[in-house]
Amino acid sequence: MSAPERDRDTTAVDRPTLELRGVTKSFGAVRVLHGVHLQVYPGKVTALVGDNGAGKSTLIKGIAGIHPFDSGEVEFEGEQVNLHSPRDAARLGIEVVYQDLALADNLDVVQNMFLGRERKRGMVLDEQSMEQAARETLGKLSVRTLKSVRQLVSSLSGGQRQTVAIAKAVLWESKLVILDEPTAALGVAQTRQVLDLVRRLADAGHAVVFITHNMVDVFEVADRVAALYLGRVAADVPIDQVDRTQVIELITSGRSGDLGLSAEDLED
Amino acid sequence: MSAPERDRDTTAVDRPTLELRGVTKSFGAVRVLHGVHLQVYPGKVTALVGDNGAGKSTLIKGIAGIHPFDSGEVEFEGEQVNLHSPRDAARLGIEVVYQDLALADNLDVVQNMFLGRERKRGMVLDEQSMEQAARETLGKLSVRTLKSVRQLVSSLSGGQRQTVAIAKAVLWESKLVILDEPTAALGVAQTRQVLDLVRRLADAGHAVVFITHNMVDVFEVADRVAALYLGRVAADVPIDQVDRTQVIELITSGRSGDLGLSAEDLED
Amino acid sequence: MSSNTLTAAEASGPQKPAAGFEGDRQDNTVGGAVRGYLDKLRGGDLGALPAVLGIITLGILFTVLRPGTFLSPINLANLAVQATPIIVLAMGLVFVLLLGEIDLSAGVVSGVCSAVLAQLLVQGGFSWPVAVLAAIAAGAVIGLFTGSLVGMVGIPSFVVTLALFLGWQGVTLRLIGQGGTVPVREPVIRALANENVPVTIGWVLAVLVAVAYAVIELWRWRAKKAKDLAHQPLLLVVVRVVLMAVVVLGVTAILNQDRALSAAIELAGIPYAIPLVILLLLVVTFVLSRTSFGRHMYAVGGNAEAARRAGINVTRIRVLAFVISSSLAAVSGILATSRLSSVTPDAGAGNTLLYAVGAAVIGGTSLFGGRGRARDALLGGLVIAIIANGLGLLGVAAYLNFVITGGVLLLAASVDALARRRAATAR
Amino acid sequence: MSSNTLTAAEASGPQKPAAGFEGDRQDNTVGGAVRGYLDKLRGGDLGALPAVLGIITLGILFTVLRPGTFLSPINLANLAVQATPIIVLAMGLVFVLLLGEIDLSAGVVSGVCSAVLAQLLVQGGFSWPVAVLAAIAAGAVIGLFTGSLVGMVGIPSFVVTLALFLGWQGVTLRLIGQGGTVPVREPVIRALANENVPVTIGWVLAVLVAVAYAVIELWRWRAKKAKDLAHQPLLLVVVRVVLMAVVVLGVTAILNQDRALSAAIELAGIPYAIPLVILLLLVVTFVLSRTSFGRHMYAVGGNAEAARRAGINVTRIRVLAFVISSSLAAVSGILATSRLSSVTPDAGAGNTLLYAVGAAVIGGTSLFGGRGRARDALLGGLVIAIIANGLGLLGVAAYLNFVITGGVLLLAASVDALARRRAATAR
Amino acid sequence: GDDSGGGGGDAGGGEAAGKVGVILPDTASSARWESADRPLLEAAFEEAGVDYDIQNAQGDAQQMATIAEQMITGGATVLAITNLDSASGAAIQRQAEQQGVQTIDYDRLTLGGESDYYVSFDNTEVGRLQGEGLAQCLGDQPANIAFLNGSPDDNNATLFSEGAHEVLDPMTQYTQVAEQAVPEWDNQQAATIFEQMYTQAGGDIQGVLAANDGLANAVISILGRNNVAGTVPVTGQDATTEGLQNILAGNQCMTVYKPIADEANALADLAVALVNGETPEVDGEVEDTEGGRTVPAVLLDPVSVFRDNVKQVVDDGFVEAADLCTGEYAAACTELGIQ
Ligand SMILES: Nc1ncnc2c1ncn2[C@@H]1O[C@H](COP(=O)(O)OP(=O)(O)OP(=O)(O)O)[C@@H](O)[C@H]1O
Ligand SMILES: Nc1ncnc2c1ncn2[C@@H]1O[C@H](COP(=O)(O)OP(=O)(O)OP(=O)(O)O)[C@@H](O)[C@H]1O
Ligand SMILES: [Mg+2]
Ligand SMILES: [Mg+2]
Repeated sequence: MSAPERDRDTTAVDRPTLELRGVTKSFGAVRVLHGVHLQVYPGKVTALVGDNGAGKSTLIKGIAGIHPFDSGEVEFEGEQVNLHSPRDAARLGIEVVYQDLALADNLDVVQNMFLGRERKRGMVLDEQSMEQAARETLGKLSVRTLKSVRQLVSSLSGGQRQTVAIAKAVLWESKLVILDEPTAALGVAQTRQVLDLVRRLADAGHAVVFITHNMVDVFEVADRVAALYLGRVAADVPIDQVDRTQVIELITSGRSGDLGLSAEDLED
Repeated sequence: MSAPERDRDTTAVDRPTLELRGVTKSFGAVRVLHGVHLQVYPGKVTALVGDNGAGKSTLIKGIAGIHPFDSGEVEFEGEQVNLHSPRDAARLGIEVVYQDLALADNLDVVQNMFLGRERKRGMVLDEQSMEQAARETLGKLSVRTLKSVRQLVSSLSGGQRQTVAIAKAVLWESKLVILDEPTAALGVAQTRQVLDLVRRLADAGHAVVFITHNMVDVFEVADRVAALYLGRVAADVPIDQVDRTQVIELITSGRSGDLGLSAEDLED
Repeated sequence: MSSNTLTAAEASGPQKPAAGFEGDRQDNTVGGAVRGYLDKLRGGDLGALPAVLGIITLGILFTVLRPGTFLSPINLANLAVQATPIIVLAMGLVFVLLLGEIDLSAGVVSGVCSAVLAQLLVQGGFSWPVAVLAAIAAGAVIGLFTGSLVGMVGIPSFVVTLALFLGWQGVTLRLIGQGGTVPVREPVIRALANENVPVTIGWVLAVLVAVAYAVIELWRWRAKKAKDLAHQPLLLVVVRVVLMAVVVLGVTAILNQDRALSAAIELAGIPYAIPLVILLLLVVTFVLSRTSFGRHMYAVGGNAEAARRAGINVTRIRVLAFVISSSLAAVSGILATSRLSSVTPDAGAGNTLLYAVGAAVIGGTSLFGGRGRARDALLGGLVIAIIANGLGLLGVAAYLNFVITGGVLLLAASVDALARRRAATAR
Repeated sequence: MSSNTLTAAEASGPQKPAAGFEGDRQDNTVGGAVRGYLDKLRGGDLGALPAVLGIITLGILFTVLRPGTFLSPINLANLAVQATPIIVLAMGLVFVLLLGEIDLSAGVVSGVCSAVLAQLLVQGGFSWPVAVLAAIAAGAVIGLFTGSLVGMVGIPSFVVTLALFLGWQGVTLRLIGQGGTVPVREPVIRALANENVPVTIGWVLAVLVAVAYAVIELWRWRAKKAKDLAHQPLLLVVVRVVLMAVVVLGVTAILNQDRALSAAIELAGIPYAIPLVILLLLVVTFVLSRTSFGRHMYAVGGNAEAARRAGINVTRIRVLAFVISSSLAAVSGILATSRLSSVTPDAGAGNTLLYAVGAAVIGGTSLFGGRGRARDALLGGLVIAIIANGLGLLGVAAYLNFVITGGVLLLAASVDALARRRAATAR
Repeated sequence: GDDSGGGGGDAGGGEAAGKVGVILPDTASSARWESADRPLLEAAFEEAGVDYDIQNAQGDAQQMATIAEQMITGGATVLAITNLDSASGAAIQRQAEQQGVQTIDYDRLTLGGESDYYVSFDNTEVGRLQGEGLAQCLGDQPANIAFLNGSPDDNNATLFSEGAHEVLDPMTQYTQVAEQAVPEWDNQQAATIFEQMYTQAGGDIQGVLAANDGLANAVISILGRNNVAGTVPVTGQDATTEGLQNILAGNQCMTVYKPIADEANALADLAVALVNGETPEVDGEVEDTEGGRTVPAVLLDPVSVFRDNVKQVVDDGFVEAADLCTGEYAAACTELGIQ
């Protein structure tokens, strides 16, 4: 609402909401992230792209505090922060839709959407208010086939689960919203809704990180694009400085023209 | 190999590999499939499309014997068959890549790929031969970031898991290969490989069912398209009789021009 | 919290608004409600049905075998009191099982707490409220210890509680002394399982419960109807209210009869333990189904990682589950002590724990976490107690007693399993 | 089966072939191998390390407390024999635990089978091979029954085996019945736990084992090197072979000493039970790691639905797991019988089962299924046996014995938990 | 282990004649309860033609309370219990008294209870006999002795041990080198415990006071492994077939035989008299120190059994010669005139 005009400016005017400096992460002997630098700006959609296994999900799980980074610095709104648990991230105002969703199968849609942040009246859960809010939010995401918001999520279709996870994340007015391949399982109409939603979130001033393998989506919705190649950032640039072919080259080989990683970057 | 030319003929010349007649399925009170008719031909790629929650996955899980249909007939290669367990399906030569993948997290990539059909020498597992075959097949699917085929699948990225599931299914020369949104989590190059693979499978005479929400993929790879709308088949036609807009209309509203379901079809 | 959400306008899309959810628009007629229940059953959600069926089957069986005695008021009163320690223990275990954990030490913890109670009363000469509070506090502290080892250190609960199962047995042995027993003659403690609520007070309580239930149910119905949310038909609500009144007043009527076997004495009224258990049942049900703590328990049990990612303090939930479980074990120990008026060094050892876990599972609680309710403990505990009660009336040889108990348990469990199975594969 | 796969050509794409898998191209130097092992540890795959650490810690503890006796040959021989019944029982349980199931009845099943053995020998007058086979067959049939209830009827294994825990106790009681115990004086059965392999034969066996191990290892190394597959450096293989030889021959040397406490008699040699356990260990290890049956067990335990979809007969696997578990329980029962030369009605009841499950878990087997090996039973069983053995040497009061056993068990488990935890969060 | 499961007569009716309820304690501490007491009592009640109901609490005091309630509900007018501990027994007896049911303590006195009669062997006396027996087998030589007591939570085990200590503690020629209680009377654990005692003592143990024949057998099997069985005297209790065989083979020094038939018959006589409304005659009485009362009692004497009076046990019909004199024991039986 606050930014009805879409400004795809080439330089970052604002202070980044999130800045990563040289973060690394290994699992046992497997080095997944090698010193990643990344900046995410308020009011902008940053598309995070990269090949399968490039480390995108690992990166955002680090930001979310699911598994802390091994080294490197994280700044949130200019202040250095420690992200050691999802609660740290939630406290700062980071909301994430995970690729592997993480819904509690034994709970219903409403219960999952408000998990950890239930509405209460006194001590008692305010089921009615939560049910209504859930139904509204889901309705806006074009889920027409969901029979009931009191269905267990274990009985949902792949796309329906995905939608619930997205709805859960956008319910909260978080400063930074990260979506890991949110449209992967979605139908045509639902994908449209999610792309619109992402745009609207950014326009309302939120910082958005959007992971996808779909180049059409990237060029439709993103303001900036960050390409990850084998756990290193090959480029982190405004969208209008690159075209589709370049992005694909960055993804598959880590280089495109003068953009990207040099051979010695890959040593370490 | 046997069919190097891609023949997108409008009429079905062959006997269908699989024919469903009026199959239905409910979960408790929820009616998911309402009398589905579907034909799948050898040497053809049938794209199965439909909105989220339309019943696509339920349909193919019925075919795979995961949860048997409530009523209706299933013919495989002209003979009526009962599909009561995945073993029934496997015995007939039906191989499925599930949307929810179903890999055993505590096993490694090779072990998962050969699960249920291990290669043996005498009584003893022939690990070396399996390892080599797995590495070959995976290599062809452009998984460049997989560190080791002896990695547990629990440590794989979303796309890597997807690739393992696909590789597992194509290892066997099955008459009917069904892929439920196989490219959802895949990168650009990997998606390319899978589409090529699907085409090659059909050209080698296999019947292929390919579920996707991506219209570009549908029109690139499919010979026929079947659209599911609220658990009913809105259309089951050769690809050249429809265009993109029509398919999207069929998905979202069950009708497009004279194709699709009438209002009374939807009563029941 | 509502200020924290996107407003409807912010989140709304350009396209047409809400659609679907036809399942939530429920059929408000009686037929619709009945159909809804049948659908739920067919969908595999059997709820309390298998345990209730088990209770009814066993009840009929024993009534046929011992027509004069099984359904006599005195036997029903006995049965109720016999069941209380196991029900309370199982109720505590539900919390632990909900998380997919196990507490093998719950039985012996109830023993340790009884020993604490007994020693404070007998050696320490404390008054009963002090001793009871101390026993429950001991339970809570023990639970805190167990929970910390499981939740913070991360040792599998099976191993922790196996170790503690042995350890606490030693402690009870030390407190009571080898081969000894501590008699507990404190009248209030003894009264719990051995005395009855005076007949008039019993009636007053029963009427109060029935009325309160009616008021709450009708009030809820009105509120829902006013907000135009899904609600049951009034007739069904009324039927439920009447049924509840009949059960409560009926049980009261039976227990308020004079059930003394010799004419010389009088023995009537509801045993004190029963209102205690009902109170616990209500509290636990409330906590599990209507508070966010309860919600978080289910979430952790269903998918601990999802719960963690949702910002739930999973460790805290784990620790609290053990604290509650052990505190209720202490209460169970107090009830058991009251029944025997004494504490022995092997209190709570043996099969106590297995029976309690069995009760919870037969009631419908899953050992894999995420599914369970307070009433599971009640119903399952009754099944187990009926088996012992009925076999006691039959009087068979020891080996047959083992075999029959096992067989009946198996039967009860297979009714359950087959019912669920049928439901799962049914159309 | 290979004819069933797409040929390489069919499956190959237009683009460049295989890449990646650099992790499989292993460092073939000694340093590389050591680094690889450390990486594995850091990655959280601790394998047998915690249990081994536990054994070493306990060993040092008790050696310090009882310097003269704990490490004496006679005590080591005692320890080995004391551990055998629990190790074998735990080995069977590994199969059940691998599937995420539990068998509470395994202990009493070992009791029933001992009773069968005893009655056939004593009342029936059968020869020992017949009796032993019948006892094991009884175990298998019992397992078939349990497995069918779990796998086919679908009752949760906890409830089934709880019911059977009671039921079989009754059966043992009935079988043993009059007289209370059945003495088993059959010399061969008695010899199992009480006699030793003649010293020379012991040496021959030990040398054979060491040589066989060396041959197999070197042969494998050569085969792998020839095929250019990942292989360890020769030096490491040689080190392993030498180490194995030292352990096998060392243990043999200790046990072949005369360990009699009185000078008048001679007592030397490896107790017969030890080669039996080692044989079982090898067989179970082979089945679990090198056959498709074993592979399927892991798959069902890891993700039963995935296994089902892969065409594995999940029911069959479940049933077989219980059959194997109960058969091994029978063997364990025979070993226990041999030790006492008699069978009592409460054989296998009490804490037997909990100790065996504890052994498997401490060894590294997961209660949630999908993780476990035969050697877990061996190592965990040794931990449990060392505790009892060491405490027996200390001779403390009964209550302290309980407390210390619990405490040591807890300690052993926390070493394990903390190590895993550190590994999980380490970089 | 007798399968006459019905509990005699038609228990369901609970008709006016009255009925005897007997609750036995367990199946683990000793085999006698199910294999001797139950059939003996059944036979006696059958013969007297009274209704009866005999059950076993399986070592669980809660269960004993439940059974007692069920028996009273089922119409029992006389209740005999072998308590698992005095306090829980007292609770049962109080409840019975409230309902006008007469109670008998069988084998164990319920201290602070309400029992009307007491029938028993003297448990401390059992311990004394064991102590004396061990001393007799050891003689006056200095010796190291070890105690293997019964379950630490079993009051009888405590009494046995007290009795034994009463005799052995003053005998200065003996050094008591080890003493352990065996949880749940578990024979396997007993074997391990003794094995470790023996190892710790460096094999320097010349006598073992084992609380019953099961524990004794565990001790003997360990001594056998060390090839010293027969040279170290071991005591026992219950005169089980196994124990007697061990005595015949010379591996066990003695056992304490409690002629259970006498005890059971005494109980049956008492109970039958009470059911029929007669006042039974008893010859003795015991002091209940805790309850400050005197209980009329039938007291029976336990008997020490050494190799030379094994025959007495067989002659009493307590064990069958056919069971005892199998294979290797036949010779000893012949020698001792057992048939
Ligand atoms: N727990 C783990 N242990 C070992 N390796 C891991 C673990 N988790 C991830 N990896 C490895 O880290 C790499 C990056 O994984 P990640 O999930 O971040 O990829 P991604 O960029 O999200 O890929 P995708 O597009 O397929 O989702 C992969 O090669 C994966 O195998
Ligand atoms: N076990 C179940 N119980 C109840 N309803 C179910 C169950 N499984 C599926 N459904 C419902 O059936 C409908 C069809 O689900 P299905 O998974 O077949 O959809 P789909 O076409 O594959 O959708 P998507 O594109 O999102 O994968 C959904 O509305 C879903 O909620
Ligand atoms: Mg990812
Ligand atoms: Mg789907």
